[in-house]
Amino acid sequence: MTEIPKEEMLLKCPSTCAGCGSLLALRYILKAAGKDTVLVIPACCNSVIQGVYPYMLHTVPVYNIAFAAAAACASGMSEALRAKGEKTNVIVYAGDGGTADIGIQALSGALERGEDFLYICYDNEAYGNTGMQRSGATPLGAITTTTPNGKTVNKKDLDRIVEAHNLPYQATACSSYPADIYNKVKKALSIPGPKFIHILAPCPPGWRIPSEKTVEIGKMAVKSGIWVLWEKEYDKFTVSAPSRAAMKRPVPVGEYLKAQGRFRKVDEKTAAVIQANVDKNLKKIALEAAQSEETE
Amino acid sequence: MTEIPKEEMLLKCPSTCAGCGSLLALRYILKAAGKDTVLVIPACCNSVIQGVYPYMLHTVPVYNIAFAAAAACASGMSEALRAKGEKTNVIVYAGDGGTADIGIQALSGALERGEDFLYICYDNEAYGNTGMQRSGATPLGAITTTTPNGKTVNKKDLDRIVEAHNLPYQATACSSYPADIYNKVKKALSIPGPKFIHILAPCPPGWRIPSEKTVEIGKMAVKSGIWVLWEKEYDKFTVSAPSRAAMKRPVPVGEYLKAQGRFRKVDEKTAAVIQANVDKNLKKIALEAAQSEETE
Amino acid sequence: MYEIRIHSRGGQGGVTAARMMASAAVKDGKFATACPFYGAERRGAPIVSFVRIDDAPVRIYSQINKPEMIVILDPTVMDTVNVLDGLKEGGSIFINTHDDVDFPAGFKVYKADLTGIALREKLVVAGSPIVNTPVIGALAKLGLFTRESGVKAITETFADPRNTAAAKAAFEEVIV
Amino acid sequence: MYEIRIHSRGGQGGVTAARMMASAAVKDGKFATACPFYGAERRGAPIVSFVRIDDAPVRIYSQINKPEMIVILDPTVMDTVNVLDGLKEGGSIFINTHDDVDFPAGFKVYKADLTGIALREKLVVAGSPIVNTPVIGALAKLGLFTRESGVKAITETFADPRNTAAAKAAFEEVIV
Amino acid sequence: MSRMPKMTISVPHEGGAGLTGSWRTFRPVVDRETCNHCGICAMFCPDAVIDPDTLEIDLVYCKGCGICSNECPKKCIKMVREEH
Amino acid sequence: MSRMPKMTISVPHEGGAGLTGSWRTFRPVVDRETCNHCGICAMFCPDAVIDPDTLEIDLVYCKGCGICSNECPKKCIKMVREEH
Amino acid sequence: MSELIMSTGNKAVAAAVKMAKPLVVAAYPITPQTEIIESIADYVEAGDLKARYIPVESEHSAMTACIGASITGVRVFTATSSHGLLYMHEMLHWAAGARLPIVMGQVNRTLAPGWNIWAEHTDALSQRDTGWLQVYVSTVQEAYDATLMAFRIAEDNRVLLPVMINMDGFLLSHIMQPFEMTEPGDFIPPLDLPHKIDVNDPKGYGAMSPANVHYQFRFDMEKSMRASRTVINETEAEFAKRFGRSYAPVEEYFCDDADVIIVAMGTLGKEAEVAADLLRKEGIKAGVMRIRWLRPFPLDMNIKGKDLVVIDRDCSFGFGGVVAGEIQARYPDAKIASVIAGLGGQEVTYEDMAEFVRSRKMGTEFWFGIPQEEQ
Amino acid sequence: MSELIMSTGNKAVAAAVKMAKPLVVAAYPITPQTEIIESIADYVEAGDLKARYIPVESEHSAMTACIGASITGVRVFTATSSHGLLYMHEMLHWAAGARLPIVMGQVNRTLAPGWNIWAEHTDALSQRDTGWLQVYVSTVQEAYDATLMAFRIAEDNRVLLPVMINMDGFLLSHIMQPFEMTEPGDFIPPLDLPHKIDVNDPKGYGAMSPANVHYQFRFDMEKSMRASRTVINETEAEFAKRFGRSYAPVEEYFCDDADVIIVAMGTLGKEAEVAADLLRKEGIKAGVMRIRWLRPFPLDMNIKGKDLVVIDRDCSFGFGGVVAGEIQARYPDAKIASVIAGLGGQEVTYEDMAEFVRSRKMGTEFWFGIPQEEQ
Ligand SMILES: Cc1ncc(C[n+]2csc(CCOP(=O)(O)OP(=O)(O)O)c2C)c(N)n1
Ligand SMILES: Cc1ncc(C[n+]2csc(CCOP(=O)(O)OP(=O)(O)O)c2C)c(N)n1
Ligand code: SF4
Ligand code: SF4
Ligand code: SF4
Ligand code: SF4
Repeated sequence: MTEIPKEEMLLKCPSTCAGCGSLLALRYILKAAGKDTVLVIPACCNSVIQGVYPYMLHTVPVYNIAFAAAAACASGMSEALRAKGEKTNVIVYAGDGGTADIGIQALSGALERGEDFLYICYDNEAYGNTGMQRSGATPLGAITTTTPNGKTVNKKDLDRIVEAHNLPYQATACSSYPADIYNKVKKALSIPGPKFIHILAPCPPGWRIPSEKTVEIGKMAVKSGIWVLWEKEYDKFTVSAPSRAAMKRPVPVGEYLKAQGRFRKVDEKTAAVIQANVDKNLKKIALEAAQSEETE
Repeated sequence: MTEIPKEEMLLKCPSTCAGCGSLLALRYILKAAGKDTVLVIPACCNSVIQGVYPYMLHTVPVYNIAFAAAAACASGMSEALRAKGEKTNVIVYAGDGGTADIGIQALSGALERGEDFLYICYDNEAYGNTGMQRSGATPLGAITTTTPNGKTVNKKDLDRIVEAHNLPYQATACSSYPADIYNKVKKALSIPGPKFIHILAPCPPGWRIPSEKTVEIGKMAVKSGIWVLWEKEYDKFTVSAPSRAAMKRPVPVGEYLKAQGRFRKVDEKTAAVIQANVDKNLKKIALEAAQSEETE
Repeated sequence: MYEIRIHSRGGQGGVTAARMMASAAVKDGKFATACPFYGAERRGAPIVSFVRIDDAPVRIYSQINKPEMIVILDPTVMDTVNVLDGLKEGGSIFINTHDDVDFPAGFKVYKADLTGIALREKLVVAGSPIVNTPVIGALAKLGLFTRESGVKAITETFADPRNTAAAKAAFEEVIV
Repeated sequence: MYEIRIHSRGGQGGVTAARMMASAAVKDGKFATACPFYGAERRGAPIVSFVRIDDAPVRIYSQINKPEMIVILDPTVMDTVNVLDGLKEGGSIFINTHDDVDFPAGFKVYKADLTGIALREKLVVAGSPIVNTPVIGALAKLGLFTRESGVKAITETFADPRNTAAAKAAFEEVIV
Repeated sequence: MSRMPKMTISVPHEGGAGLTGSWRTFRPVVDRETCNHCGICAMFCPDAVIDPDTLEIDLVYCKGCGICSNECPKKCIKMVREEH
Repeated sequence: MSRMPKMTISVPHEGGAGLTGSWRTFRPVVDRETCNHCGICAMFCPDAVIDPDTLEIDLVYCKGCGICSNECPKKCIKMVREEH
Repeated sequence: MSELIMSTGNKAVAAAVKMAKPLVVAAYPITPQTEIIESIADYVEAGDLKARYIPVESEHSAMTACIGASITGVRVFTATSSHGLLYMHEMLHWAAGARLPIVMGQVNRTLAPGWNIWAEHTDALSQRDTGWLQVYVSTVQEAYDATLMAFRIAEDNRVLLPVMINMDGFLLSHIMQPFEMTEPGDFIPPLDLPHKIDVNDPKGYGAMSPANVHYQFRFDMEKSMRASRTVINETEAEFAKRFGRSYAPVEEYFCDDADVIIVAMGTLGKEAEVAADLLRKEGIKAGVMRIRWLRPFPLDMNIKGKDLVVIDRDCSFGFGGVVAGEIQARYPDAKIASVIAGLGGQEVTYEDMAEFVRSRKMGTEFWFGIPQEEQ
Repeated sequence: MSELIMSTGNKAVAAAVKMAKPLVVAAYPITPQTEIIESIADYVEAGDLKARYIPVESEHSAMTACIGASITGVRVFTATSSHGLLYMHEMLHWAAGARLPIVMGQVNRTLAPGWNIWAEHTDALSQRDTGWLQVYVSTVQEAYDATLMAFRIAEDNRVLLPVMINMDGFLLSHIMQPFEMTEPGDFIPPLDLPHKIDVNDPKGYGAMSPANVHYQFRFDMEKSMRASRTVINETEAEFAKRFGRSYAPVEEYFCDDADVIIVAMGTLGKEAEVAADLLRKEGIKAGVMRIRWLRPFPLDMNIKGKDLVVIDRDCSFGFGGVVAGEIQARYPDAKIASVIAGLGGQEVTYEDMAEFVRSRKMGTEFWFGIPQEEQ
C-alpha cells in the first residue's frame, strides 16, 4: 500500500453527496492511472459532480458523453489515439445504469471488437443521479423510487455477462478496499485490449444509510459474500484476499440487509432467497477458483 | 417425430434464398407454436422474405419492428396480452445481428425484467439481409464484405451472455435437426418467463456454400463440435442427443471450414486456434453437463 | 402580488415549506404558486425556493429577483449566499435563529428559533431537526395566511401531530 | 438518347452487363448511365437494369418505360415478366437463346446463344454459365458501342481472358 | 367509426412473395422406383413444397435448392437443369 | 485561424463545484492525543480532504460525512454539530 | 368546483394518467420528468392504477414497448424528456407510422453537450416531422386537462396518431400550483383499435411496402393530421361543456385590438400575458398568442395587420427559430420580429418580453442576451 | 481531364474518402448505403487507406465512436441511411454541440413501417435542427466532389460543425455514371482541431453548463453556421479554380428569364432540367433551382416575381413539405405551388414534373398520385 502515490488527481471537491463510495473509488483509480489518461463519463452522478462550467475538479481530461454511449466513445478515442501512436489510457467511469442497462450494447460491442480500453463500472445499484430509480443492477428486495415495495427480480449479473466476452482482464472491487482497487487498475492498464472492473460503491441516499457508514457497509457486503472480490487475467481466476478470508466464514447476509433502509420491506422469505443466492454463488466461485488453480 | 403436425404454418413460399436454413427452422418453430402465436421480427432476412404488401406467407400475426427493438416490442406485447388475460405466445424471430449486436440491449433488459416471451435467434453468422457484413456472431476467420481478409476476433458468445441472465429455459439448436427444434420450442413455450433458443442456420450466400449443402453443413457443425446442441431448464443442463453422439468423437473442425468458401483465407495457424477453441468449449460443456447431472 | 424567497439547504425541506405556504394561501381563497429553483445540487448545498401569492392566478414563472419577503430557514447559508439580494425596501425578513442577527436598516426583521422548537417537540428525522413545519406557524403569525389554513396545509402533508404542535409554538414565539 | 432495358435474374450479372455497356459507350466519347432497379430480390428472382446512352450528360433518373432496346439475358424470365412492355415501335430485342423465339411483329430481333458460348469457353462460375461478358460482344455487333470499347470495358472488369474470348464469339455469332 | 388507417397491413396469401419456382436453375426429379417414402426430403425442404403424404414436389414454388436431393438417403432425387 | 468555438470546456480549478464544507452539519474533530497516525481516516475520506502527512482536515471542503470518524480504529475522531 | 390541490406539473400529468387508466406504462427516468413515472410506479404498486409498469432499460425500448403493447389494442402511456426523447427518435417515427395512439408526457429540456437540465423546446421541436401531435401547456391545470384530452384525441379513429404533451422543464414540471383534479367519467371512450392484433385473423404489420403504395400510407397520416384539427376542436369543446375549462389550439390574450402580439409556447406564452398588461399600461396595445398545438400546425391565427414578436425557445441552426419560421411559412403576410430566447434555461422575464416588444425590429432575428455587435 | 471511371454514387463517395485520408472510420451497414462502407473496409484491408475501420454494433455507436475519435483531433468519416440515421439522432445533436467536424455520407431512404428501401428525404430533413450542415447531391461526380469539399468545410475553424452529404437511395447511390476521380492534392489542409484532447493540458468537455451561459454556446453554433456560408462559397470557388468544376449552394438552370421555376433537391432537381427543356419547347419559360445546401439555408435565391413549383420528397405531418415551408419562411413574397412527390420511392419522371408546372395552382399543396377529391 505504501506504493500508492500521495498525490491526489482530483482537486477539492467534487460535489458528490457526503460519503459517496463512487468518489472514494475514483480517487484510487486516478492514482493508479496517472496523468496520461482520459476519462470518459456517460450521464451519471459522476457527470454532474465533476464541477460546473467553466471549472472541473479532475486533473486529467474528462470527456462527457451521452448515457448509452460510453464504451463506443472510448472505442473511437482509443482507436484514434492508437492510430496516432499514442498509448494514453482510455478509462470509462460509468454507473451501473449506464453499464448494465442503457449502455450494455455499446459495451458488448466494444468488448467483442477487442478495443483497447479500461471500462470501470461503479455500482451504486440504482440510478443515483436521477434520484434512485431501479436499475438492472438493483438487488432483489431493494426499495427504489420505481420499486416502492422492493424490486421483485434479481440483480442483473453484469460480471458474467462481461465474462462471456472473454476479455484479457476482468475484476470486481469495492470502494471500501482502496488498495485492492489501486492494484487492479494498475494491473488492468498493463494489459492490452479490453479490461473491465466492476466496483461496488455504496451510496448513502440510495441505500438509505448514514453517510459515515459507506465504508463499513461495503465491507459488510464483502464479508457476507453478497459481493465477492476477484480478478481474472486471461483464464486465471483468483479470489482476492478480503473475499478469500470472508468466504471461509461469511457473515449472514441478513445483517447486511438490516443495516440498510432500502431493504426494509424485505420479508423473511425474500431474505432466505437472497441468502440462498449468495450461498450458491459462493459455491460457484469457490469451484471456479479451484478449477483455475488446477489448470495452472 | 411422428407427433410433429403435418400442417404447415407458412404458405408457399417465403422469398428466402434457395436452401435457407432460417426458413427451415422457422417451419418447425411455427409447427410447435401453433396458431395462438404472434411473431415479432426485427429488420433481418426474415423481415424481407415474408412477402410484399398486401400479402404475407405467415398464418400467424407478424409484427415487424425496428432493428434494435425486437425484445422490447415483445416485452410490451407480452405485458399487454397478459394484462388482458391472454396467453398467446409471443415469439421473437431475429437474426444474429439483431440479437447479438444492435438488439442486445433490449434483449438483456427484457431478460432481466423476466418478461414472458420466447426469443429465437437464427444465427447465419453475418448480416444476411444487407449482403453479408460481419456481425458480432461472425466466427473467427470468416470472410464477409466488411472483413474481406477474414474476421480477426472471435465470435461473440451469445449463449453465455444470455445464460448470465439466469432464465428459466435456454437452448441451442440447428436447422439441420428439425425435430430437436420442434421439441425445444414446445418445451420452451410450456414454461413461463423469458426463454431463449439460439439456432445455427446455415446460409448459402453468406457461407459461400452450394444451396443443397445447408443441411449437411449444419450437421457438420454439430459433428465437429463447433456448434453444440444443448438445453438448460432452470439449472438442469443437458447436452442434446446429436451432440452427445458427436462429442464422443468429434470430426476435425478443419473439414467444416474447408467445406465453406467464407473460410478460404483461414491459414493453418488460425485453423489451429479455431480447433483449440472448439476443444476447450467441448471440455467446458462436458464438465457442465457432468456437474448438472451430479446435482440432480 | 406578494413574492417570497426561501433560503435553505438541500434536504432541509425548503421546497415542502414553500408548497405548504402556497397551499395555505390557496385555502384562504388566494392564488399562489411555489417553485423550487433546481440546480444539480446535492444534500447540504444551499438552495432557494419561491412563493408567490396574489388575488389573481399567478402567471409568472421566472425567478423572483425583487422579493417582498425573505425566509431564511438555515442561517448558515448566509456565509456563502447574499440572502438579501433584491429584497424590496421595507421588505420583511424572517430568520430561524435563537441569536440576534444584524441586518441593514430599512427591513422588518422577524425571528423564531425553529430549530429549538423542533428539538423541543422532538421533531427530528435522521438526526436533523425539521424546520419546515414550524415555519408555517411563524409565517401565519406574520399574516401571510390564516392560522387555520396553515394548519390544514401542514396536516395534509404530515400526519404526525408534532408538526402542528411545533407550528403552534412558532406562532407563539414570533413577535410581530 | 438511346434507352435499353435488360432483363435477367438476381445473380446472373445483369447489373454488371449494364455497367459494361455504359462504360463502353463512354469510352466511345458518349455519355451513359447504367442503373439497376433494386427491389428486395434474392438470387434467382427476375430483375431489370437500365442503360441510357446519349451525346450529352444523362440527367434522367427515373425508370425507362419506353426503351429503344430490350436485352433478355435469361429467356426464362419471359414466363413471368412481360419483357416487351413499353418497347418502342421499331425497337430492338436482343435475346440470349439457341431456340427460335417468336416476338410480335414490328421489332428487330437479334439473338445469340450466350449460354452455349459461355459453356464452350468454360466461362462457368459456381455451376452457372456467365452471360454478361458475351453479351457485350453481341451488343457491340449491334453497334451500341465500338468493339474496342466493349473489350476495354470487359478487361477493366474481368482479368480472365475467357471473358473477351466469349465476347468475341458472341460478336461473331450475332447476325445483324 | 372504426376507420382502418391505410398502412402496411398484409394478409396471408399463397404466392405473396412471387412464384419462387421461377428462380430455379435445377429441378428435382424423383425416381419413384427407388424412393422408399422415408419422407426425409419433405422434412428438410426449407420451403415445404414437398407434400408429406404423396411426396409430390410443387414446382410452382420449388426453388431448386437441391437439399432434398442431397439429403435423400437413397439418392433417388436428381437435380436436372431447367430447359425453357 | 485556430478559433476556439465557444462551448462547455472546463479547466481544473479547486472549488469548481463550490465550497463543499458549507454542506456540513457535523464537523470531524480529531483527538490528537489518541491518534496514532495510522492514516486510515485519510485513506477512506472520499473527498481527500485529510492531508496524508499532517492528517489536517480541510474544513473548507470537508462535507462532514463522518467516515473518518467511523473508520478510525482508535475512535479518536468525534463528529460535532456545527454551530454557526 | 371541487377542491384545489397543490401539485407540480409532473404530478398533475401522473394524476391524469391514473384517471385515463392505461393498461401498460413503459418508461425510463430522466430529469426533470422522473416524478411523472415515479408517481405512476407508486400508483401501480399501491394498486391505485391497474396497469403494468414496464421499467425498461432505455427510452428506445420504452417507446418500443409502448408500440408492442399498443398494437394489442390496449391504452398505453410513457413519459420522457430531452435526451430520452432523442434516443426514442427512431421509434417516434415508428409509432406514428404504425398508427398507434400512444400518449406521452414530455418535459422540455435542453440538449447536451454540456449537460443542462433546464427548459428549452429544441428537444420536442426536432421531433416535429415524426407524425406526432404536439401540444404545449402552460399551467398545472392545463397539463392535467391536456393529458386527459390527449387520450381521447389520439384514440379517435379519425386520428390514430400519437400525442405528445409538452411542458417546460422545472418551470412547469416542478412548480406547484393549485389545480382541480376533475374526474373524467366517460369523457375518454374505451379504445377500439381497428388494426389491433388478432390471432384469429392473422395479419402482417409493416412488411416491405412497395414504392407504388407507400406514399399513400404517408398521405393517410397527413389526412389524419388534418382531421385531427376537427377532433381537437370537438374534444376541447366537449371538455369545456363538461368541465367548464375551455382551450383552443392557440390561446389568445387581448389580441382583438392589439397592434403587436407576442407569440410563444409553454410558460413563456403564459408569462407573456403579464408583459402585455405592462405594455398596455404604457400605452402599447399588446396581446399574446400562445400556440398550444404545434402539430397539427394552427392554420387560423388571426394576425392580419399586426406585428408579431415570436419568441422561439429553440433554434434550427443555419435556419433560425422554428416557430417563427413556420408561422411565416403559413402566413406569408405576417410581419414578424423573431426572438430566440430562453435556450438552455436562460432566464426570460415578462419584463424582458415587454422589452422585446418595445425594441422590436420587424423582419429581423434577435438572440436575447447576445451583444448587438455579435448578432 | 483524367480518364472517366464508371462508378456508383456510393463508390464515388468511398473514393473521395480514400483521398481525404481520415484516420478513423466507424460505420454500420444499411441498404442502400452499405456499398460505401464495404468499399472503405476493402481499402483499409488492402492497405490503400491507412485508417482504422471500427465495425461498430449500431449506428448510435457509429456516431459516438466518430465523436470519440474526432475529439482526439483526427479526421473521421461515417456513412448511414434512413433508420440508421434516426438511430443516431441523439448523437447527431451531440456531434454538432461538441463542435466536431465529422463528415458523413448519408443515403436518403424512406422510413418504416412498412419497410421501404427507396429514396425519400424525410430521414435527413428530420435531422435539420441538429446543427449539421447538409448538402444534397445529384450526380456521381457531385457526390465525389462534395465529399472532398465537405472535409475542408467542416474542418475550417470558422465552421467546426459536422457535414452530411445526402444522396438519393438507389437513384444515385446505385446508378453508374462516368466520373473523374480528381486527386485533391493539398486541397484539404491538415486538420487542426483547436479543442482537441491533450493530456498535458487537461480540460473537461461537456460538463454541467449553467443557464446563464449555455445559450451563448448555442449562439456560437448559429454564428458558425452563418460563417459557413462564406466558407462554402470560398471552398466551392477554390475547387472550381483548381479542378474546373463549379458548384453553388443553389444550382440554377435557365432561371434568369424564367416565369416558373421548379425547386427540388437531389436527383429530382437534376431530372427537373429535362422537364424545363420540355416545357420551354412548349413555350413555357421554365427554369430549375436545385437546392444543394439546405443547412445553412440559402438566403440569396433569386426568385422575385417568379412562380415556384417546390417539390418536396418529404413531409412534416400536420405541416406540409419542409422545403416549400422553409422557402416561404425566408422569402415571404415567394409565390409557391407545393408538391409532395416521390415519397417511399414513388416514381417521379421529368414528364410528371413538367405536368406539375403546367397544372400548378399557386398557394396550394398537391400530393402527387393522390386523387384530386382526397387532396
Ligand atoms: C438517454 C438518456 N436517458 C436518461 C437520462 C437521464 N439520466 C441521467 S443519469 C441517469 C441515471 C444514471 O444511473 P447510473 O448509470 O446507475 O449512475 P448513477 O447516477 O447511479 O451514478 C439517468 C437516468 C439521460 N441523461 N439520457
Ligand atoms: C437501425 C438500423 N440499422 C441498420 C439497418 C439495416 N439492416 C437491416 S437488416 C440488417 C442485417 C440483419 O442481420 P441479422 O440480424 O444477422 O439478420 P440476417 O439479415 O442475417 O437474417 C441490417 C444491417 C436497419 N434496418 N436499421
Ligand atoms: S447519489 Fe450516491 S453515487 Fe451519487 S453522488 Fe450521491 S452518494 Fe454518490
Ligand atoms: S441470406 Fe442467408 S439467411 Fe438470408 S434468406 Fe438467404 S439463405 Fe436465408
Ligand atoms: S429442391 Fe429444394 S425447394 Fe425444391 S423440393 Fe427439393 S428441397 Fe424443396
Ligand atoms: S468527515 Fe468525511 S469529508 Fe470530512 S474529513 Fe472525515 S471522511 Fe473526509
